Amino acid sequence: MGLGIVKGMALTLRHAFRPIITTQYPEEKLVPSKRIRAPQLVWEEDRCTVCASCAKACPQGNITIVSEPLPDNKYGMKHLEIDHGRCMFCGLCVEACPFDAIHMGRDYEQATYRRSLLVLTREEVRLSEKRKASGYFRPRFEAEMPPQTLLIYGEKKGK
Amino acid sequence: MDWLHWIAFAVFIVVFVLGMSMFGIWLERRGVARLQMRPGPNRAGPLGLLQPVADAVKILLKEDIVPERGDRLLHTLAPIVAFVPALMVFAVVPFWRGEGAGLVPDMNIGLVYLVAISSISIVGAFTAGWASNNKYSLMGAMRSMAQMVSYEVPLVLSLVGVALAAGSLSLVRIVEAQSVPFILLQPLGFLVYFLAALAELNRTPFDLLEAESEIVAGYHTEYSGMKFVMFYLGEYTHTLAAAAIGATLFLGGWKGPLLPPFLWFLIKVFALFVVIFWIRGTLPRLRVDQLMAFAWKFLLPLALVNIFLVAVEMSTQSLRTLWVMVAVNIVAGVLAVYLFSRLGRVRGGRVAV
Amino acid sequence: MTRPLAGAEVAEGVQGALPGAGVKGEGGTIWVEARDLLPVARYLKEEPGLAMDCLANLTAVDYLDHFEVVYHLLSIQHNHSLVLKVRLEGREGLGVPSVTPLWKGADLQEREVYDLLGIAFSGHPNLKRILTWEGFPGHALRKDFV
Amino acid sequence: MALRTEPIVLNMGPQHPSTHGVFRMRVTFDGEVIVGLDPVFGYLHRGFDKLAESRTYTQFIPLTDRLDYLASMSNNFGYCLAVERLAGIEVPERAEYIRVIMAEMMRISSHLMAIGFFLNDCGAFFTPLLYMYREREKLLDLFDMVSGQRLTYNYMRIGGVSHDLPPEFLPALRKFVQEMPAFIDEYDQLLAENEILLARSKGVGILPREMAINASASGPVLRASGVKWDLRKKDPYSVYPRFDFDIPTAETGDCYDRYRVKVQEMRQSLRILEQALAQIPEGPVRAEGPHLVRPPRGEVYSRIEAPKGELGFYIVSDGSVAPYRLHVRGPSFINLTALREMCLGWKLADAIAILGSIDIVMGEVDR
Repeated sequence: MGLGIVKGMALTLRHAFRPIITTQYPEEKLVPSKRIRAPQLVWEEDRCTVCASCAKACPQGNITIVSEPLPDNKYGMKHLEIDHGRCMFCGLCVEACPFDAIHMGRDYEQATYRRSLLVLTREEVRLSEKRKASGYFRPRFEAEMPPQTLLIYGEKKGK
Repeated sequence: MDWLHWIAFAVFIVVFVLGMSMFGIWLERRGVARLQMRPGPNRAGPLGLLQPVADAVKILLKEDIVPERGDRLLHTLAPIVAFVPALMVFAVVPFWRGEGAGLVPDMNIGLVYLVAISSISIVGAFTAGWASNNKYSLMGAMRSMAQMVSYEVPLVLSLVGVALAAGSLSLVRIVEAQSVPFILLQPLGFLVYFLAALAELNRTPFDLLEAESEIVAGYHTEYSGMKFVMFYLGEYTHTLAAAAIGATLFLGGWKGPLLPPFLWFLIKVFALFVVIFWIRGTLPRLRVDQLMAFAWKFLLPLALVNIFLVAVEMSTQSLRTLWVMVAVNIVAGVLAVYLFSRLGRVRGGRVAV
Repeated sequence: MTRPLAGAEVAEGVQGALPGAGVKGEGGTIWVEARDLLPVARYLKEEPGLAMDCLANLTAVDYLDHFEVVYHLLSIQHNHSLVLKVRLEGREGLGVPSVTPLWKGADLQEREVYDLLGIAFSGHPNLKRILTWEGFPGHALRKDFV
Repeated sequence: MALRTEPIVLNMGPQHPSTHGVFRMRVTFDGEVIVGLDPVFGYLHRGFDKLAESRTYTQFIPLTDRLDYLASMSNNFGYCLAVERLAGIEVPERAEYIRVIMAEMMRISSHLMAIGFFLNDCGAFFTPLLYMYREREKLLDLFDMVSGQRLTYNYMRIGGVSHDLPPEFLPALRKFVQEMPAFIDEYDQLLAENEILLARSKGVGILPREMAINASASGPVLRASGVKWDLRKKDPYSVYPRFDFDIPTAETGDCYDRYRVKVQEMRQSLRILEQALAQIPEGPVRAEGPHLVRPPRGEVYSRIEAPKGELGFYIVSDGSVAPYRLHVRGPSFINLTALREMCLGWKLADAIAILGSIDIVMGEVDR
């Protein structure tokens, strides 16, 4: 009668002697994928030609770009605003940009206390030491990112 | 002189039992976590030992909500009625060898007292469900009545077997009579006792009372704050009480070779406690009508067979030698379990609507 | 491979069985008049050669001047499929007989088309809004709905 | 004089521990027995069909991730396949293989969730679910490696896939495919002969064969009722004809059969993955073509075998960059048609078990 139950109990007992596989988040952290689409966009000023193809590609229309004519018939960026609150980080803008000027970010700890803080302007979105770019559609960044921790190899936390 | 002993021991019981149930909460949360390959609480205090204390403090700060059209008086009374019997059960349990081993360990109607006290908590659960004016709680209350009442019968009958074998109702006598722990002598009796106790505590696989996935939290859906702690702590104290009674009646209480008697008692209690949460970490839940069928069609006949076996052995001199009894009982137990599992169909089914 | 049936071929079969039914075959689709929908559908379901026992998908499209209710029928036995369409003129007071008596799978899908496009299915056991709340003004999927 | 009892009407949902999201059932009880059940939908309705009309074909792809958010690769696959059939775009070989690999990995991950939560509804206190989460975690790591996200992948594009597989993907997947059967055997040891699970699910919530077809159920629900119907075999798409696998079915169509069919389907998916890993060619992963797809006028109804059943996309195009009309045929939505007949006469606990065994995801039900 109870054979099935006994076999099940034996299995759970066997699990008690297996290593713990959960990661203690703040102390131990996993290294994310090299192509991580973190909730963060990064903008490279010197590559951007203000063509706004990223704004057109966005399904939500979160990127507002205003350009202004510069003296020697060049175009300069007057105003850039990316609303990270409405953005779903699908990466279509990164894919659509012809000059590889906008990238997905790497850092996933982006919580803020006010929704208005999520609307980032030009200064806050710039590529910098603190705000690195992820390897999504950018092989040059993908090369420099650390290898991902994979549970399939039993890795529990980043090396 | 007696008064002093009683007061001192009453305080000891309250402190010891509440301390042990807090430890039990921590042990269960880490134990079930270990079964699921996760560490369990490890933030509050070393190894998470202060987690139950942290929970208690948090819950005490929570607002104590009483449902608007619920019955305020009954809503407050219910947790008390559900919690206090769990402490009263420890009055008759002998903690260690010798004279002052418990509040009234040598009470000559120990078993009858145990059975009487343990059926009071049903009233608490039912009043809680009824007073909460919430459909889920009402469902929980109805189920609690049906379940606990129908599991009293096999529980009591399994204790009869023990009383027969020990020849006395007093727990101290029972422990002394166990030269061979009764679990070997009456495996069937222990099985019936253990399953009926699980149902009495409404632990998995019989945890219909607060079946999270069905009726949200059963009879204590509408409880928060201090009252909820009474239920939560009450549930663990009841589990410890059932483990303590099981250890005393079937595993030989404080009897044991090398270690001091009190330590043996603790080891046996927590051994049963570990089995209880090991079951909780594995098995799914039975349905209400299967639960009832299980009690009346499976546990009750087994309890009767057990009593019959013990009675026959006690009365006939030739079978008195212990090891023969142990062998006969184990074989008879396995046979009875196999026979009845073939006989009773637990599935139950669809009502034509 | 699920074989899509030719609309014209099936239309002849239907004409043969139900003379005078407003049926027209065109490419992989069979157009049916709203009033003959039930008899034609019953024929398609019960005819052994066709045995369309499963209504895979039911939806409707708003073409501004007229509406189209689209039924994708499927036969599990013969593994062939057919598209059945009903054309409804105008924009108000549109009605189509419900096919729930034939295919129970139409029940929720008809309620959804009623809710989002405002096409009433006469004979439906419980024609209520399904995806929007009861007091929702208008029908969301209509082209003129802002 | 019979005791006068009144039926009690209980609203289970939309906020209920085991209604798998915001699904509500107005259940009428006579004691514990269900005498009436009326499902209520719409709490997660986001208007997919309307959204599609104001987005280009490529912009709609990230939205399809949010349909059945536990199987977003299959949603991408179904949508991209429909648009490719409409626009007549040829997909390169390697992209076809990558898509099949992703779809089968998604099927295993979705079935693991389905069985885990079914056990949770039957009362097993999270243990089977957490064991199955461990395997799903390995799959999510692989999806994260390929697409950058763990749940909403937005990985497939019209004409192929967005990225090629990174070098360390295939060895990791091979290791997973070798280890997984042992874990599935472990689940069987824990659950297959568990007497309590048998008592709770054998013969409960039976969906007879005729009603299953008539209520146009699909996927494991249909196959558990004894209908051998799987679009990967009956109406093959992509490179499925090149793989040899079989379609598990069962007879009675009760909760236990639906659970068993899902377990065997996981084993078949592993077989497909093995063959796909052996045969995957080199080459481009995306067809040449404009970023802005503009299919000719016309309409298409294309369906794939998503983990939950037949996921269909009916797209009407008027030649512009955005679809004129797009209707998503969600398998979970249609599988709920027969819920009322399956639950009548059973008890409260069975209704939860039956709903768990049908395995619905509200994103796909309410669209």
